[in-house]
Amino acid sequence: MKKFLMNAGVQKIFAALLAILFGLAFGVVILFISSFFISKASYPLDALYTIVTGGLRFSGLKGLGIIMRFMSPILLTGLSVGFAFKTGLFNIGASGQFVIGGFVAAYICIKWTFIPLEYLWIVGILGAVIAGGIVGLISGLLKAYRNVNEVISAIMLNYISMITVSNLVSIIADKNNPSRTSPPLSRIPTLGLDKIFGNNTTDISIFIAILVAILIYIILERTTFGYELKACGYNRNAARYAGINDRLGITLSMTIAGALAGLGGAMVYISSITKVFDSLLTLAPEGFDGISVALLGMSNPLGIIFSAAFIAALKNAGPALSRSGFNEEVVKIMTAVIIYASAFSLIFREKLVQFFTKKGAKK
Amino acid sequence: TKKEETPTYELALVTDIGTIDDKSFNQGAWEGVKQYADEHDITYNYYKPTEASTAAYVEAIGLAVDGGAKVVVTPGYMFAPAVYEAQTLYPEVKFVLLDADPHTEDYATFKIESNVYAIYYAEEQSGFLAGYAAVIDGYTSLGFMGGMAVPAVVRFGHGFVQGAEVAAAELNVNVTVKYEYLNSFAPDAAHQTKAAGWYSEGVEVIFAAAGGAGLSVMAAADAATAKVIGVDVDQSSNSASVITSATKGLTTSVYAALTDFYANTFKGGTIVTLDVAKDGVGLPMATSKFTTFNQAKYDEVYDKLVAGTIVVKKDAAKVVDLVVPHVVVTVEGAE
Amino acid sequence: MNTDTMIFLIRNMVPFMIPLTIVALGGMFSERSGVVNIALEGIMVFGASFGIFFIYFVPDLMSPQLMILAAMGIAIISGVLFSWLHAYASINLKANQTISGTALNLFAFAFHDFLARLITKTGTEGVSFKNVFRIEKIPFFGDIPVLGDLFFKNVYLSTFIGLGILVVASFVLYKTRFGLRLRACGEHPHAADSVGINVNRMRYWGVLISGALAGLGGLVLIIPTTVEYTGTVSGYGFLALAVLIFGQWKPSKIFLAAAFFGLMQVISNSSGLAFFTSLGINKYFYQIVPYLTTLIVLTFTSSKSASPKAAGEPYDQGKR
Amino acid sequence: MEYVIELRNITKVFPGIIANDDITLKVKKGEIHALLGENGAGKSTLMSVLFGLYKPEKGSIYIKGKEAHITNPNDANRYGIGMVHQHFKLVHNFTVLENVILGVETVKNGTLVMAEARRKVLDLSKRYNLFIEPDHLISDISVGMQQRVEILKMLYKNNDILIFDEPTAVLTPQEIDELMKIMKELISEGKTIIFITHKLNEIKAVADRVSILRKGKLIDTVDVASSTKESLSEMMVGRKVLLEVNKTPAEPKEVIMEVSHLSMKSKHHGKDSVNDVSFKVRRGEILCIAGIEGNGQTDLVYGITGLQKLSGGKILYKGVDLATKSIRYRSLNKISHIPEDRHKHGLVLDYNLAENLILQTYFTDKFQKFGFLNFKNIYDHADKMIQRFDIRSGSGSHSVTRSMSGGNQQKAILARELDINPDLLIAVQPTRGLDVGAIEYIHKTLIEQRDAGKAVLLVSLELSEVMSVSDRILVIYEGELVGEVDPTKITQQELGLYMSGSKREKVE
Ligand SMILES: Nc1ncnc2c1ncn2[C@@H]1O[C@H](COP(=O)(O)OP(=O)(O)OP(=O)(O)O)[C@@H](O)[C@H]1O
Ligand SMILES: Nc1ncnc2c1ncn2[C@@H]1O[C@H](COP(=O)(O)OP(=O)(O)OP(=O)(O)O)[C@@H](O)[C@H]1O
Ligand SMILES: [Mg+2]
Ligand SMILES: [Mg+2]
Repeated sequence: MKKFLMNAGVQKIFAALLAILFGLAFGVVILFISSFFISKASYPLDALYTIVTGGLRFSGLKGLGIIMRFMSPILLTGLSVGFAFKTGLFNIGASGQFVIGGFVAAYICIKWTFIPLEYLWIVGILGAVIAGGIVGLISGLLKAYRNVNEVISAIMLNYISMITVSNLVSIIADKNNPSRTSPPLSRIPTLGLDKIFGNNTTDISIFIAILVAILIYIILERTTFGYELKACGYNRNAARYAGINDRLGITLSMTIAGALAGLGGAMVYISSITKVFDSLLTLAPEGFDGISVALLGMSNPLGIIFSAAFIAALKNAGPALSRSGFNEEVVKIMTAVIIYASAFSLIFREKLVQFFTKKGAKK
Repeated sequence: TKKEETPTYELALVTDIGTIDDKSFNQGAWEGVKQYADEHDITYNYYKPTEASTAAYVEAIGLAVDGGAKVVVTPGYMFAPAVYEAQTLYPEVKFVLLDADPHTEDYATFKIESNVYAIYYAEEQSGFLAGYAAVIDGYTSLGFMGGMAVPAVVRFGHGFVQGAEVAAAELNVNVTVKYEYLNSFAPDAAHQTKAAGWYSEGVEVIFAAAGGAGLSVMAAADAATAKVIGVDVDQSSNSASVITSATKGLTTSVYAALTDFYANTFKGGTIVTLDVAKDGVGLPMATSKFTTFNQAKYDEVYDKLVAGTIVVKKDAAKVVDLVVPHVVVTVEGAE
Repeated sequence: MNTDTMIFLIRNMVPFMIPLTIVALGGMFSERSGVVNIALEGIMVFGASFGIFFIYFVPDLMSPQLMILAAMGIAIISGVLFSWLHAYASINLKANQTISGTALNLFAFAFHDFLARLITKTGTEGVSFKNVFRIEKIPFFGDIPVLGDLFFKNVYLSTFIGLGILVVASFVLYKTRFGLRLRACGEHPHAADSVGINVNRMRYWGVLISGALAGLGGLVLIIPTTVEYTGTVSGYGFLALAVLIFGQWKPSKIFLAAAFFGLMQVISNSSGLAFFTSLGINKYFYQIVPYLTTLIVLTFTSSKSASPKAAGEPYDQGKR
Repeated sequence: MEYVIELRNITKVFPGIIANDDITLKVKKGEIHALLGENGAGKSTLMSVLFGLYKPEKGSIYIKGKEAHITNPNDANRYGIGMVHQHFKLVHNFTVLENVILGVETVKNGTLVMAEARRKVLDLSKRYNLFIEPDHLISDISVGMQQRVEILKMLYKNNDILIFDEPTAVLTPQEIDELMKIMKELISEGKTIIFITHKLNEIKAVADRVSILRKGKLIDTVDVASSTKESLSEMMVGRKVLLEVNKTPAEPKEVIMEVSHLSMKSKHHGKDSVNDVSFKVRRGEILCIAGIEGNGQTDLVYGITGLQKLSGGKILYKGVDLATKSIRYRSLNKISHIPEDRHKHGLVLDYNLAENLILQTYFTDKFQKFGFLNFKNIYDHADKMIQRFDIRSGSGSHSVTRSMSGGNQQKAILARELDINPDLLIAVQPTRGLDVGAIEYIHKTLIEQRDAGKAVLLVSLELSEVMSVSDRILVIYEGELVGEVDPTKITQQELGLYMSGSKREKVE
């Protein structure tokens, strides 16, 4: 038991769970206070129940299906941010990479009708990966060769990407409706999942995303390539000394991060979710959700799978909460508190270690 | 079980992109719901979809239905595919769809079930009245800032230009209109600067058909002591610079639809366009700040629209396709 | 380009430039003390919220200029309190500074909406206010030709306060004991520690000053540019971060960077002016101009980054 | 006898280790008291306790006979204690003056007043011959100068108990001499010095008494005059240590690397830091590049090892020009490099020991298959290396290298670089900051390499090392080779003349 608890991985999971508990507790406090202001509010604990189960409110598998489909894009942007973190970079540009990837995927699946429709979605996904990768590549090149802080280049590229897509929407817009995109002719297949989950938006994107997460985990932790990228991230000079091309490493890290976010874009824009580019000048929120997902998942690709599911469920619980008479913002506040509380994990783990070493010493 | 303790809401509104107080269709429709429900002591609530996608809209509708909604109000053309799905999914629930009628994602199939009441507004007439009034009132350098080239906003803009033309012809003056879509419905320093630029180059009044973004235009107008024309609802309370607002009867029409529902006369399966004849659009003359243009003038032109002596075109592809000899329209950016 | 256009550009830089300067200076204090603060955006939102709530709930109690001063005070205080959370996590808990920064950003957006809905009469997230704070003309100065038009007509108190903050910030950073110690903590905290400087306390000061300035900057950004606050500062916090990096963590350069960015923003939104339409350039390029030019300038100026060496690293006495 | 400092029964525990175990140390007024001990023996820790950086679990401190409560450097300062830390505590982008006044600034109406401080700094500088330029940035001055700035910081604060933690590890012989002079000067003014060093010569040269620490315990305090270097090192390590390097004359074989007309551009200024340098390295010899720090050695090595581009010239290694070849090419062709800066280049401090031990070989078949790392082999390999090179650390192959002591970090690098069985070993300052035991080991290893027919290119500032280990010496001065000498035929003094540029001859 002690050995189990002293394991770093186990401790991390405990720390994350503790953060979640803390966030939920804070949520109850907020609910409690606000119930004095809202005449029609139900009991805070009932509301909490709604929040926790809100994502799964539909009977059977339907709720699960809905969460799964909310989850895949933020799982991928989370991976994007987490992968960059692991290689010493902060990819705040997932938003721009996401929207460019999504746009290219949509463009391909609307316009490239010379490709058979049953394969077109695959081409769309590849296009998204490449396009998102190129946006990441720009940040990577600037960082590696011109020493431009990746945070600032990514912020700029977020805006450039958003404006670019907003201006390009008209080329894939529907003739009936100049501001709105046409629906993609080819979509990520559902392979019957829509029937299983009783929800016509559930498709295989979640499995693609989970596979990619596992792949990224393997790359980072098991391969020489991951070894090289992490070395560049931890100590660029030592990597160079070891004969690793550090500039290439940094460039590749950012490119892969961009490609992951770009793939996330495809998961949204060529799926049955049928989200349209509203051509408004707002940054894609999925990119910023990715930061939360990566942080809660402690940048571990496998952890990110679970944190993405959790954040997706919470997001989905927002509208449900408004049924309890409370502001749905409570859910967002709780998410913020959970992320904040995950900052305590270091202390928490230290205390745990201390506790057990002290106990051990006494024996 | 806990579920039973959760309150239910008989009337529901699902918001489109933007918030419930977007100074635009969400807010207008919501006020209709609220007014009716408060007056008749009926429970009501609104639901905000997690994102602007058909899937999320359908889900939010599902949530509303789950929460006991008998009538769901869905403002905005983005709801068309969602309501198309929901109308068969929830046949026992009534839908009030604003600015659209149900159709599939790809516009291939249009179908309205008996539980859906679809309302369009003749925004082009509202815009027309605003343009007409502004020019009669002596303004010759106008601006139009649309939130985004969505059908309703486009109709406002096209009507505005045509109204200016009719008035300009009447007075035999030349009028200029700067015309642009902001791609935003939210206030932002950028819009304020843009508007300030227009005002600095002589634009006297800007018709801001852009929801919350109009608030930034008002900020610019305040600073330049210039004027703004509001949109959708009476915006005179937002700023002294607002001379009038091109309204559409969101609140009243939703109120009316709910009244029908409780009187068992819900006009399911019909698509209406609320125009001047049906009191669906107009200018709030009581709060307008005109100098020359007056109630009599307003009634006169209003009657002409009702009678059909003036016809406002609403399906030009581009604003420059409208033939307006007295008005020079300069479009900025893509339409 | 005629003088009118020029005057327009310069005049309209101000609403961007002043808040960007103030907030970036805040970021400077934080990073110079060794704590990276990506929560600037959230703190702006938070500070603006309380400043605007104040204006919303107590209108007409005092003269407009007094009221705006009071609102600024409230924005500053709320910014300080909010940034305390960031300080606690990144200094006491030695947490990854991105974590609490991100959390604060998320929190601020949600919290504004939550609170606004709870306490405003309309029950909505938008809080409208009457902008009575503009000063038509400053006596005497307003009559100076050209300069008067540029800087002393239709101005806000915040412009002068912003410039004052710039001067004070440069002075504090370079000419005072506090500034010297603060900079030492951001460069080499162990060195500071070894001469008896309480690194954690200095870092607290750094973060709290950034909170004060970001809170103020949020309010200052909102007041002149809209008549209703909806709980967003449209990414200006992140742009301030960019200005900070662009300005090489130095007050004077931050001011220039903010001016550059402000000018680019104005140009970006002035595609409709006669001069710019006459150039016949597509609107798209105007839209991306602030971001693209920043990228290009950075490409050629970043080779020597002056970022505080220890910024972003929790201070660990035992680590050498 | 009155002691100015008494550390009584100090015990300081870190997780898993007792760094100081019931240590009692007494220092007389006006003496230079040396502290000697292996890497990790607890010297720095003990001094950090005295200076208020660490709080001991047990024990008390008496200053001038009275109990002192020192909980932070400010307290220490109040008791007149100053410390020059092993790793300098200087802010690189501050001026010398700013660094000196940091923490003890004079302020007037909230503004810094520098004029007075400047005057005092210049006075002190003159009095102790420190040659300080108050307005130079720390990043622009030499390591020796930085050292003097650290000393000035103490003098500025009127400290009369001065702690020097390994001040000489980074200094040139000339600078060391100067430092010794300064230390004596300080003593003559009645100040007291605690002096940590691994170099027995220095202890013999200046110290009055010496305390020896081993594994956290105080072994003894003895008079320097009555002890020999041998006895000291034996007390310190617990066994006899070979202080003289034992080696047979070299038998140079064929040329393995020929450097011709090599030039390097300086990173700091536009000029050449290495200018038209030519030399040959043969198998079976230890060739040493000697010189005072900052004369182009670093850039020369960067050029040869591929860390920086050449601005001219050729490096023929086994007949192939390395000028355009990658670093990977070099390591595949059996060139090893023990870098000067072990934290910057030598280690990925956040990787564990096992991962660091494969930094040059992770891509070989032994450690990967189809791009997948073979962890079993990696950890087996690490365990073997730990055994063979006696690398000590908290959790063996899983220790994060950041937490290892400098000496053991250095051993890890050495292990890694020797493991590839190099034909050419480039070793830059391989013994900097190591204890005598470790130095002995490294010197022995270098000679073994030579005797196995490998070539060794040694770059060192340490004159005694240069003289005792190398077979041939090239002296570098201002980027040029100014002399080639045979260590058996030259005195340290003469070598010093070459190094300072007073004597030069054409090389090849
Ligand atoms: N901050 C720390 N955290 C944990 N353990 C430490 C810390 N500092 C020192 N130690 C432990 O204390 C022991 C003594 O370290 P110390 O730095 O005093 O050695 P030293 O004698 O100065 O060695 P060196 O000659 O290498 O400088 C080390 O072996 C180490 O295990
Ligand atoms: N953060 C830390 N955590 C744990 N142990 C530490 C830490 N920092 C230092 N140590 C321990 O302190 C001891 C001495 O470390 P130190 O950094 O003084 O070595 P060093 O002085 O660089 O070595 P050298 O003097 O040989 O160059 C080591 O045994 C190391 O394990
Ligand atoms: Mg040491
Ligand atoms: Mg030490």
